[in-house]
Amino acid sequence: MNALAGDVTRAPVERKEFEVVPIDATGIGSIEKPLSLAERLADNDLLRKLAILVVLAVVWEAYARFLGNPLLFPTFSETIQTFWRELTSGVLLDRTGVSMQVLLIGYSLGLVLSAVFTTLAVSTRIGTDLLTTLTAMFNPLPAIALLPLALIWFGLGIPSLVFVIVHSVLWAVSLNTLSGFRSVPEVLRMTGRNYNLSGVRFVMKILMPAAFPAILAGLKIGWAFAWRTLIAAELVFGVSSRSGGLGWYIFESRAELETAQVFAGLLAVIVIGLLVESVIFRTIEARTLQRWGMQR
Amino acid sequence: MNALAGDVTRAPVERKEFEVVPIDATGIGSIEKPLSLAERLADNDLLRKLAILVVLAVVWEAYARFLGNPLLFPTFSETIQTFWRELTSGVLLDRTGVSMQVLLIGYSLGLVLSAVFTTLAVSTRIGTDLLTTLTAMFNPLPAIALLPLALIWFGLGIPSLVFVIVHSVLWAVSLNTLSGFRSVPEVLRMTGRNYNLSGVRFVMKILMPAAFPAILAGLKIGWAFAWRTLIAAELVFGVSSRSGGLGWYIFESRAELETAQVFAGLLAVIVIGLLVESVIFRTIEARTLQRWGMQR
Amino acid sequence: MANPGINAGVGGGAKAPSPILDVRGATLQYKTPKHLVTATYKVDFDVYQSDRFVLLGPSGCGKSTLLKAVGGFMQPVEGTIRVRDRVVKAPGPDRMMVFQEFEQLMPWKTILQNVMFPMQATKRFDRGEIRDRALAVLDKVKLSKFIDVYPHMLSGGMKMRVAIARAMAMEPDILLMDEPFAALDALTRRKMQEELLSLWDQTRFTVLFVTHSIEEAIIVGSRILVLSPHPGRVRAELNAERFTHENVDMPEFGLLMKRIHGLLFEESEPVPEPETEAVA
Amino acid sequence: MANPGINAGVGGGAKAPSPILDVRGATLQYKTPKHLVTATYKVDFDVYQSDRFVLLGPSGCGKSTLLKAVGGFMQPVEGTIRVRDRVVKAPGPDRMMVFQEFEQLMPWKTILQNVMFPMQATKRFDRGEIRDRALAVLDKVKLSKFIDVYPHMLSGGMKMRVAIARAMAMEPDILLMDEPFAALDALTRRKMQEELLSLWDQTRFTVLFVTHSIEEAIIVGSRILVLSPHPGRVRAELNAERFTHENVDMPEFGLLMKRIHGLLFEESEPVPEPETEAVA
Amino acid sequence: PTTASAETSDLRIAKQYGLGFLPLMVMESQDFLGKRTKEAGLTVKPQWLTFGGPAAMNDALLSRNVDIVSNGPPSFLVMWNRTLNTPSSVRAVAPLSLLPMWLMTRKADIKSLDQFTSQDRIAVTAVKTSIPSIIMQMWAAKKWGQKDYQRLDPLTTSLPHPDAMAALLSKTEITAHFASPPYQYVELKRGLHRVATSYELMGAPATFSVTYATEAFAKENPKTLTAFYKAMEDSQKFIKEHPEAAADIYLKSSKEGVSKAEVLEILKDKDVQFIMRPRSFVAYAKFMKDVGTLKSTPASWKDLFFENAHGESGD
Ligand SMILES: Nc1ncnc2c1ncn2[C@@H]1O[C@H](COP(=O)(O)OP(=O)(O)OP(=O)(O)O)[C@@H](O)[C@H]1O
Ligand SMILES: Nc1ncnc2c1ncn2[C@@H]1O[C@H](COP(=O)(O)OP(=O)(O)OP(=O)(O)O)[C@@H](O)[C@H]1O
Ligand SMILES: [Mg+2]
Ligand SMILES: [Mg+2]
Repeated sequence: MNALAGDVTRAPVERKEFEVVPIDATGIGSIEKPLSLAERLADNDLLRKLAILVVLAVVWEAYARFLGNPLLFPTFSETIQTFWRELTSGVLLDRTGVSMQVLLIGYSLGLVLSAVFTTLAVSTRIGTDLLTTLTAMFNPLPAIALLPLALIWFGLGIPSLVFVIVHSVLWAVSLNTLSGFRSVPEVLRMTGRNYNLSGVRFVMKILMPAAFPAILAGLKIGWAFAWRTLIAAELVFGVSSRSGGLGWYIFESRAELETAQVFAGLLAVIVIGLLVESVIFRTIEARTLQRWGMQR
Repeated sequence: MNALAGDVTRAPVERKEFEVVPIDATGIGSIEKPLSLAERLADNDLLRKLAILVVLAVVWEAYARFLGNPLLFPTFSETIQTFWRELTSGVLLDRTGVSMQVLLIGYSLGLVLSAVFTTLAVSTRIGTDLLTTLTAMFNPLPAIALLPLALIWFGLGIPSLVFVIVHSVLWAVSLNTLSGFRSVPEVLRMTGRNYNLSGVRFVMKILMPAAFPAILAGLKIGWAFAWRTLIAAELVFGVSSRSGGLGWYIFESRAELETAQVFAGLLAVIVIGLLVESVIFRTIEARTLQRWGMQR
Repeated sequence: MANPGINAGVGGGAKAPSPILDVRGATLQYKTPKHLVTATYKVDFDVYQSDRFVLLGPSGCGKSTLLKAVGGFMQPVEGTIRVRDRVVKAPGPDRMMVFQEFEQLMPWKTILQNVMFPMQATKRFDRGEIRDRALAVLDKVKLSKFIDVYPHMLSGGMKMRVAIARAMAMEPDILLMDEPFAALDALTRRKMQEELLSLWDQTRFTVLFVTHSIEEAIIVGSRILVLSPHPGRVRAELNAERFTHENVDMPEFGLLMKRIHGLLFEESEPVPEPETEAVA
Repeated sequence: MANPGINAGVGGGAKAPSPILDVRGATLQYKTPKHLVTATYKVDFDVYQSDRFVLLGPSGCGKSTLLKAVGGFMQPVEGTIRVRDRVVKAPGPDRMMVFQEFEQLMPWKTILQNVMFPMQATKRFDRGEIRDRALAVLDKVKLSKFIDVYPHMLSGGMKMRVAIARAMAMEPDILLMDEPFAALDALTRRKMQEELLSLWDQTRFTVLFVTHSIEEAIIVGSRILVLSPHPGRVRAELNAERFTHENVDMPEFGLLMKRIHGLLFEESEPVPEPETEAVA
Repeated sequence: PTTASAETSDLRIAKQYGLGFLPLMVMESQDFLGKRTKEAGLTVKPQWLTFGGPAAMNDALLSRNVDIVSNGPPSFLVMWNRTLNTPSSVRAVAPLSLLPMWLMTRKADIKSLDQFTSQDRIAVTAVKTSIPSIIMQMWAAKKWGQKDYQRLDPLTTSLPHPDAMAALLSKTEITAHFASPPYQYVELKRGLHRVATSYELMGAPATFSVTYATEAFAKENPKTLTAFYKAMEDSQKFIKEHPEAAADIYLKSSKEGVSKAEVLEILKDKDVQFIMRPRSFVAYAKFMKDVGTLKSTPASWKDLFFENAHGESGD
């Protein structure tokens, strides 16, 4: 049947039996293949990502020069120069500070609400229905849909922005969390219930850590959408002049056709995104998922 | 030590041994506890969700009446009337049709790209780095950041809208898919590699189905954000004559202070969201995750 | 009641104290979208204080399912399950479970934390005492060197030892064990069996033990419920109090093994075809 | 080479044909962020055509790790692993693995699809033939009634039988089995062992079999590699060709069992403390 | 892809919402452009695009996705100044309208702009960059000195006109709205009162919206541009002569919660003019240069316009 299968007529090879004392295994910790320099460099996460960033920057510069339309698409070097100028002049830091503050409030509030919602959702069936229905309804709604309610409830300014950010974070995180919760192994669930855990404690002590890979993915998406929403919302919702954040900075620069400033603002968004991803989320991953063997 | 632990001095209760012929077990399939009517009603998914929707509608109506400010927040009944009028006049259907078309193209393209990206990402380490870096960079970027490139590459109109939607879908879905891939059990991975699966085939035949819960969550989020982006983007990219989609309809109605029409437009978004969730995604879930025991 | 033959058997020990666990005509089913799978059918048995009660039966006969029902994770579609005269409605730490699957350990907790967790969660022990208890029980299963390691770094057998240590540390009223030693190597398995028996000697807790090894059933159990193949029904209930590791070579031990083997696998009487599956 | 004592032993069968699998001084390590865990240390052994080679050792001694390395999933930090004189670099269907974990089944495929999958994926068999082969092998493991069911609806033991059926259907050059029968009940286990032996009788494939049951090692194996406790090192290599189920009651069988037990658990000679862990 | 002899057959014109863009609506519906281009011996198929805001329109112009756009003078001036001496330099073709914007409030006691306190919020379409913002800055600079031109900025808040009107009428924290037609008329009807008009604050009537194109386009399509200029004259004349028809055209493409009578009333307002004469461009430019938004000012308003318009008496 199988070309490589053994010769049917032949018995296994005859060999003598033997017994030995297991060899000495002290100091075995030192056995490690040394890595070449190239391997060690390639092993460095930061270095590899930096290389990617450099390549992207070069592509940007080259393409922008080829286009030669700085009002529409400035070069990387021009953007960096502007970025640096605006950074050192303090403008960019100020604006980013304002945005970050709003963002953090909205993000944390969104997470808290999402925790409450998903806890309700896994505890009762009506909770599940409620969450899936609300998510399906509100998730596709753009921020302007909330404008009237925001105006009535919170007026203008930061509370309204926070409200919109909560809207953008809540559903994305809840959706991921719920789907994570639902794929927690049955045995682990049963273990938790065996210890009389239920309701909030069950969620906190069993479901949350067990579903952490999905939750973390949700947190990342939520974070990204909080940014997007904030920048869009600053335009829709009234910034009262001085208090504008990065979104307003970008809008203003656009209105003044300071395209390099627009891109400097976007660069700020990107830089923060990269920092958050490679510092905060990476650290969380290394401390949790990778340590627990829940992620390769 | 333990109050309920056995009496140390007492031996187990003595009992006689016995053997019996196992009782006849033919026709055991019929043993089923009959459900009460209430239980059966509560068991109906659609019915429960409908009940939730009715409650939400009542709350909306009551709150809007209490506010008495139809310019800002119309009642549910007024919205429904407008919705019906606009639906029967064909306007809403037309507009929705335009939006859906763009949406579907963008969404599918986003999924295809995301599949390509994540396949590359799991196949090579540089691919992983590239995807995580790009995601961290582009995910928080609002659509206006892409405007110049979209205009240069695709001009005005549908291709640009598609481009922006791809941007909104791609990163969210990729992020979820990648995190799903990474938490596929090691044994399953090894099984696949044992069968000489690698590259695309490995992703298609092992990782995709194994990570399906996370992927599905990503698809849902991607869908929602495609909607949000489309509605925002229609304003940015303008429309030629009367060809606008739902986003433009909402904008127009807003400019004309037809608040009820704005809400009718939003209602259309909600209705489609609910339909997609409870028909398409629900069916997919029932056919896959629930059948495979990968979700409760 | 449903099966007079069984009642006759149980009635033998006249004026016995009331049982801790009373399973009466329990039919357990899984509802799947397409099928209705009956795992056990009208099973009766009683477990008394300090019993080492073994559920023995071939693969797929519903042992795990029965254990889950006692644990409170499933409700019988017919019949009742009572613990100390109260109908079982939900899981609780008075019935600690050790599952067959390795996933029962929490990957995000170290071995020590895993063992400490149920004690902390249920608050059944003093805060100060918990760590020492956990260390002691981990020492018993020979994992003292691995207390700060995460489960994914252990071999399969070691994971199972952690799960057993965790349940033992809780000193539950009834310990429910689902083939806990199946993944252990011969020596560790024997050690664990002895450990269980010696722990039992100290506190005489009640244990409901699932296994498919006849030898293990006889060594560990004081009373053995033999189940028929799928769907699981009562085939016999036997005493095995006398046998431990020391008398594995006694002729009676061999005889009992042979008898159980016969009960399990030789269809001496014409039994109606048991594998009837209803397609819903 | 690293250990002259072992070379002397292997050298015994002079002018033997070249081995299919040649493991030489294999040291296998896990790198964790904090620890460097050595699973096996300088292990040598050869597997020849048609061997039923058993890796036997206590829990955590590195049996699974060694099997993974042969499977091509890990590279030794020291030493080499060769299959048919080619250094093992990657996994392949010439070395089919059956793992210890239930998760190896694909939850999204029915039992039949699971068994058919590797045959389809590797294109080692004709399209038309695949289904029949799968049905035949499923019949052998007594799962014909469950072919259209999804894995999550099976009991643990049944899942394992599916995994075994799947690997057997592929007729690989070397079958790598990691405690495949550990979760099976006594009868099924025996049946599976017999099945394996009878299949071997038909095609004389080569199998590398991990177990911690001495009895199973002797019954299944033609040659047994006994490993020391953690980290796994070679303790002995023994012949067991003569023994099958039929002669379990022979005195020689019992003697061999006793001998292996001694090798495994009695530290007759003063062996240096083996549990040295290096903290990186 | 056109040469001087073969001008583009695909003219893409971008318009916006609002009464200020009425001439373009009329031009589209009466096909004045088609008639004028045919006269010039061209076959032009105009393509009308609508945008939600000015920035996107500028981007579309820069990327050559539209040929002629319409915007407020400040947006145009920024564009003109930033593209000066570049391949994409722009100039204005023709003004569209001369409209006053009104500062409306629901606070009965406020009679002038300086009576707003820090408790008040004035809604403008875009803080700092929109026409009303700049007008208020100009007024503040005149009243309190150039240094203090931003004194009123903290009171402003950006909200699109419809939302601002809804907010104002709903008695939220918005107490005033610098509205454009027709919103201001609706608000007047709803009992709000006018604090000031843009004309008063600026000291002169000012152009509300203007069309512009790139010099490159003008060079390649001189006849088309002239035809467009003439079509604009036609449209403005049509509005003057047939206000009823113009009102119908307006209502067909946009309702904005007003009736035909109301539109007619607006069209008859003496402040509302659809004329080819550019007004207050230099004043805008000077102020914007003073506050640093522009880097240079035009020597004359004619620097801002293509030759077609140079016959007017602008300022
Ligand atoms: N979740 C489930 N859904 C549907 N059927 C199930 C499910 N779990 C188990 N079954 C079925 O119930 C029956 C009994 O399963 P159970 O796991 O209780 O067997 P077991 O006696 O524990 O077997 P083993 O010794 O192999 O673990 C089997 O026929 C199995 O197919
Ligand atoms: N992924 C891992 N990371 C770190 N250490 C590991 C990992 N897997 C196993 N080990 C360690 O390697 C050693 C050998 O493990 P292995 O799984 O090979 O043992 P085994 O002989 O198969 O045991 P068992 O019979 O219990 O399955 C153990 O000390 C274990 O702690
Ligand atoms: Mg079981
Ligand atoms: Mg192992």
